[in-house]
Amino acid sequence: MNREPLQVRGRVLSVDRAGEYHHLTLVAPGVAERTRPGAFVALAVGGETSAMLLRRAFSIYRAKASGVYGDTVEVVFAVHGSGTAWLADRRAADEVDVVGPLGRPFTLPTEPVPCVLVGGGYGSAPLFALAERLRERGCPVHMVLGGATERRLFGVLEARRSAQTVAVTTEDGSAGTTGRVIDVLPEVLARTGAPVVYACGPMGMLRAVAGLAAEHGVWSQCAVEESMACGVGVCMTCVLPVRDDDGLVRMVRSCVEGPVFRGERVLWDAVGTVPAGTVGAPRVGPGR
Amino acid sequence: MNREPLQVRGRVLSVDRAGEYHHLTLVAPGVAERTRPGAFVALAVGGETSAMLLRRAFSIYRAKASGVYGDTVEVVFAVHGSGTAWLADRRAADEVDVVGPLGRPFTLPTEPVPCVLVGGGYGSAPLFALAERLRERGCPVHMVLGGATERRLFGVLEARRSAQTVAVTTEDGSAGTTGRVIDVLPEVLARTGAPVVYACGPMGMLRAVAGLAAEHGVWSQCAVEESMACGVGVCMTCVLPVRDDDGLVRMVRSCVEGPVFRGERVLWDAVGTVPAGTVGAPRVGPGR
Amino acid sequence: MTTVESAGGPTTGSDVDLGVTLAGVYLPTPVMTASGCAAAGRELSPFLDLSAIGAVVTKSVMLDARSGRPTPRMVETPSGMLNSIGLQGPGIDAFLARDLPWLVERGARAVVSIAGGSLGEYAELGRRLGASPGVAAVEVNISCPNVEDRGQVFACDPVQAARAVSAVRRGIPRDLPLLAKLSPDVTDIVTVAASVMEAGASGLTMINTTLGLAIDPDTLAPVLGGVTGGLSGPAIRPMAVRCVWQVHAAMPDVPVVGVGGVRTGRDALEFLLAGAHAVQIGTVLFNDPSAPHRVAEELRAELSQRGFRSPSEVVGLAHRPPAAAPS
Amino acid sequence: MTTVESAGGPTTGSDVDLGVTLAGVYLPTPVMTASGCAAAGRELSPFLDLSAIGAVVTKSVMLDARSGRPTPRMVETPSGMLNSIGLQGPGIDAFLARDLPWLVERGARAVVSIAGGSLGEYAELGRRLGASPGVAAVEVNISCPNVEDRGQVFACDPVQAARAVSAVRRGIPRDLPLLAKLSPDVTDIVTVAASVMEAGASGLTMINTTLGLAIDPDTLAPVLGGVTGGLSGPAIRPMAVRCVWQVHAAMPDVPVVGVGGVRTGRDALEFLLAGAHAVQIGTVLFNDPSAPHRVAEELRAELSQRGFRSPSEVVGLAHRPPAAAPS
Ligand SMILES: Cc1cc2nc3c(=O)[nH]c(=O)nc-3n(C[C@H](O)[C@H](O)[C@H](O)COP(=O)(O)OP(=O)(O)OC[C@H]3O[C@@H](n4cnc5c(N)ncnc54)[C@H](O)[C@@H]3O)c2cc1C
Ligand SMILES: Cc1cc2nc3c(=O)[nH]c(=O)nc-3n(C[C@H](O)[C@H](O)[C@H](O)COP(=O)(O)OP(=O)(O)OC[C@H]3O[C@@H](n4cnc5c(N)ncnc54)[C@H](O)[C@@H]3O)c2cc1C
Ligand SMILES: Cc1cc2nc3c(=O)[nH]c(=O)nc-3n(C[C@H](O)[C@H](O)[C@H](O)COP(=O)(O)O)c2cc1C
Ligand SMILES: Cc1cc2nc3c(=O)[nH]c(=O)nc-3n(C[C@H](O)[C@H](O)[C@H](O)COP(=O)(O)O)c2cc1C
Ligand code: FES
Ligand code: FES
Repeated sequence: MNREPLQVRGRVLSVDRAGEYHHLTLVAPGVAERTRPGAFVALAVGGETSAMLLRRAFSIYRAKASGVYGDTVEVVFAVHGSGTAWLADRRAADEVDVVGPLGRPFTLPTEPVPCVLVGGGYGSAPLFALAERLRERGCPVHMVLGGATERRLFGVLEARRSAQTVAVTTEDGSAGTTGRVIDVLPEVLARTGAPVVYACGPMGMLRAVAGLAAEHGVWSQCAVEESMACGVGVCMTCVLPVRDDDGLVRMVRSCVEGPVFRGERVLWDAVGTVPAGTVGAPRVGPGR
Repeated sequence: MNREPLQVRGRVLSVDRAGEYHHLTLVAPGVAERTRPGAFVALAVGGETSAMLLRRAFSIYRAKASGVYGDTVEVVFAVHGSGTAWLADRRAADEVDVVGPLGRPFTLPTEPVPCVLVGGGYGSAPLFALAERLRERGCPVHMVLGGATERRLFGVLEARRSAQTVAVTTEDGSAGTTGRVIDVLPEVLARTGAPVVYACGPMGMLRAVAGLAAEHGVWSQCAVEESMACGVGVCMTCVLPVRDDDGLVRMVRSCVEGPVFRGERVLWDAVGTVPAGTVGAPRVGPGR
Repeated sequence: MTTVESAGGPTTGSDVDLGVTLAGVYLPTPVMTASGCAAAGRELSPFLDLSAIGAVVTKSVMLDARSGRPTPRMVETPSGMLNSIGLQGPGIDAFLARDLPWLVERGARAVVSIAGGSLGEYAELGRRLGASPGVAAVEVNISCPNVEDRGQVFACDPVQAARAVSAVRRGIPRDLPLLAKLSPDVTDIVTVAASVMEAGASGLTMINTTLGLAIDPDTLAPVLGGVTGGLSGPAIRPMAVRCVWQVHAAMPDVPVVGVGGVRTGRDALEFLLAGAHAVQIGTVLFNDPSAPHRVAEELRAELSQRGFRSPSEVVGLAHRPPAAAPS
Repeated sequence: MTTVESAGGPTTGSDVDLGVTLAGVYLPTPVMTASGCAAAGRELSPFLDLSAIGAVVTKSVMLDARSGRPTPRMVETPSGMLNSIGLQGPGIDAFLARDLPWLVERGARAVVSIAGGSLGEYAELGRRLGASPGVAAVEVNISCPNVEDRGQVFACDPVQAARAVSAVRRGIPRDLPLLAKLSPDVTDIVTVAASVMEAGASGLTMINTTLGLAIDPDTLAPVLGGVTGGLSGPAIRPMAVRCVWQVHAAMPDVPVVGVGGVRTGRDALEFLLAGAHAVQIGTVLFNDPSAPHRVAEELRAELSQRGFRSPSEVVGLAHRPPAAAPS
């Protein structure tokens, strides 16, 4: 199947509230059938006379090829700045230019092993499609969803339908266990005996999950969120230090070589730096 | 009465089509009561993340203080570029920042003399409020409306209600006399014996009307349309050469000293230049 | 990203005193108008209390009356505009007789901007201004071609820039602050900055517009009557912040006024963090004539949220070594 | 405003042949990608037929592999962005072995951009590139600090700029076109342009990014890992058009490639009218990865509407004295 990204003129089917988030459904011909769990779309924002040039990246929540309204792609987002505010303001039939699906998706286990899926905030959005694929392969799915407050959880009900067990955490205790996903994860790993954990959420959470997974001798697959100018691999803005198969650390583009990385490969503590020893690390002052 | 301009957050009440034009009604508290015929508003376009910084100027078509929906201001506009396209796309309840009323309005005759009002394209919009004021003063009103085609005429029906006689011209003959307003104006002047003609429309039309008026020994009042960055008098972009009371030619701001000028005062042929002899005309290369 | 709350928890807006002292002049807020974007203040009075904003910087006035350039004098560009006004104005005497007193009577701080075509003109402008009461500060616009030096722009040459500044300095009282307004169109702005400070400037205003050009695809000719024009607006803000940053890094004690694309309180804060003591608003006035008031209030909120009590507390703060910031 | 239809009534789009010859290289359209905004082409292939666009200008490659700068490497600014990538790349040998052949096989015209930190590096890059088949042209990015000259940027000094260009020129075949890419951050771009042409450049690419800085009002520190960055996008278009205009006015026979904020066919036309023979698209690729195709087709329509049959017909047309235009 052709997995190459497309650029299409999407049309808004709906924008709904979901707690503190917005749930946007776009008709985007051709994108859905190419989508695998963990991929993202890059949406142009603000229209043709906007001062905002850069696309905004969003994990794909659901992608339906030839549904009732044609091919649709859904994303869940928080209003962060002007671009997301503009998206939240869209109405049915408005146009949104879509590039996608982008990025390397989650790698699926070859055996029907139990899997733990950890989502922080809107980071749970891409986990539902993943859960579906895992179940198709006979993998029992356990979910851990966390957020600062109840309104910053996404998909708890859906999780209860699609996972065997669901653990919920909020920092203020407004739902589930008071605390963070990392506080309940050891128990979930122990209980399920899962050999792999999938995670999507803020960088701090990923780092903690990857660390914990490594401690428990469990594989982790983390979908990172780095600031991206192009989303398609041409600008080199979205890099982070990753240890390659050859053991060397390279500054790797999270848009095309990620966003999903094996947790133990990412140098989490060195994100935002170029660690000494990285391939090509600077010796002379760099140019533009 | 306080005639100073206001800056207010307007709200769209409606945007309707009117031939090739758009008719926008804004709720803009306080603006209407300060408005006299010939004044204009400057509307911010594109929203807060727009790449378009400059306001767009539009003649006020109607202004109603404390109408059913509160104070409203109406403008009629053609989609020209991105700013007007954005305005045309507004929907009820959208916000539009309004500065107005701006500019010097039409001067009214002190005697109940017959008046000829000439409008080119959307330039007829400000003439209806003028007609009303003139009728209140007992001045018989005659209108001449022209446009390239029938769809580029504005307000013909309304003119028939508000003026004693109406002459219509279109360049393609789709309505009224085939030709331009200037082709029928001599006849109208002769027929009505009007000692004053008011005009609003493209610069070429104004120049022709002012010239014809001068030939006929008739006063003219012309509302000009110069490219404006601020609309309020602070930027000096909107100037044109005008002969002052002291006989000297000055580069005069059309936003605060116009947009309405006495036709014989404007050096129509020199618009776009600084005619020799203008006060302060350059001797040295100018700076920024 | 880490939020640094340098001065202990958030304050309330009312705890923030926006007053600043710039090169010896007290300003109630650090937000002024930029030269050429507020005329001599009068036209903004329906939208703003001129006595409450930082200062009104007047349109650069020359010795004699000037008609300015032919129209079109402006063209909108993405997030900015080009202008080629050509310094239209009444000349210094008419300005001093008519415009300045009006501003002074209203209780506004009048920063008078002057521009000359030769060193002699700068000197004469300085003398006339120096003899005139009510001037809060002088801003010397040196982005003008020097008719005696092949039309080379004063601001583009450190030596000529310094000469223009000292020509004005000689004419005005010692304690009258003189701001030299720099052009970004130079290879090394720090050298020009050092040179004009040496020549007697009390502080620097940065930046004037950067040279640009637009062509009308319909007439197939340059849009502007003056062919080239000055680019301004949020489009150039990163360039202006960079200039302020470079000069503050080299000369941290020099009072700097930041100008270029300020639209919001956050933008103003950005300039302060880079090293500016105050900011000016130019092009954005055309979008929002009440911007100097709005931006000051937004700045107050930004400062308050971060636990600061005065704009001075944040001046140059972004130059702290990264280690100083808790992570 | 008057519409000039210089070549008699409108043509139909199909009458327009977009092909141009730039410094001896035939390009099917005058619209290329800009260096650093298309990597080595491959990632754009889902969105574009690389063989049908003017050329692919590759990311500037240095002698050795480079990790680039720490993140954040970009910040969005009004109608533009700042970047400080720091020339991350695989080094020239890996590039020639892996990236160049891929492009050549696809039938794309590969304009290889190179950057050095010293004259020796430029010379060595020239030699390795000169020995490599498949290069359509070389673009020399001289907006790099010279480690042997206090980190002074080559492009900011006419002498150093010329030396970098002639270092490369010596290594490459005589008939291989060499485009020197200039920085706008100089007092006088015409002098730099003349100097690099003298040193053996076949043409000029203008402009590279202009230096900018952004401060994060939350961390109170510069956003970019590299502190300053390069400003690009439609925000700087008027500056880029001005540079092209000035250089074309001084040296009308020099082939110029215009770059800086091209978003539409009208923008491309504006650069051609100012004197460019071709244009590049940088930042706008991030907004629209298929822009080189779209812009070329829009340019075709713009030309056709105005009765032109080839982009070459409009190059520099805006320099005609105003009298030449019918009114
Ligand atoms: C692979 C990927 C997947 C993502 N998935 C989601 C999702 O499913 N739901 C969701 O709400 N958000 C998601 N994000 C974050 C989302 O892209 C940002 O919140 C959004 O770009 C902010 O845009 P803005 O205009 O509102 O904010 P502004 O701060 O105004 O944006 C300014 C610039 O910074 C960039 N930027 C700001 N914040 C982020 C961020 N957190 N990550 C990346 N770039 C940023 C923007 O893209 C833009 O270029 C994802 C990001 C990435 C990289
Ligand atoms: C006093 C006055 C009254 C006006 N009244 C009306 C009216 O009642 N109805 C109407 O349709 N139009 C009117 N115009 C013209 C209207 O302002 C322009 O059509 C509009 O600004 C175009 O904006 P745009 O973004 O669509 O076009 P763009 O071409 O994208 O605008 C780019 C820039 O050029 C300026 N500009 C472009 N065309 C004109 C123009 N013709 N006049 C002045 N500035 C221009 C814009 O304001 C903007 O700054 C009036 C203009 C003035 C000065
Ligand atoms: C229309 C216009 C006229 C200007 N006139 C002057 C002037 O007379 N003197 C001066 O020093 N600067 C002048 N400037 C430059 C501004 O003061 C300011 O330095 C520049 O526009 C950058 O700020 P901004 O982006 O906020 O506009 C002018 C700018 C504009 C847009
Ligand atoms: C992310 C990014 C990376 C760039 N890298 C390079 C580079 O490696 N070499 C170079 O010569 N120019 C580089 N540039 C500059 C562009 O080629 C171009 O000159 C500049 O961005 C102006 O064009 P634009 O406005 O179309 O982007 C880069 C620009 C951007 C935005
Ligand atoms: S976002 Fe451009 S390379 Fe990843
Ligand atoms: S539009 Fe600014 S002075 Fe008239």
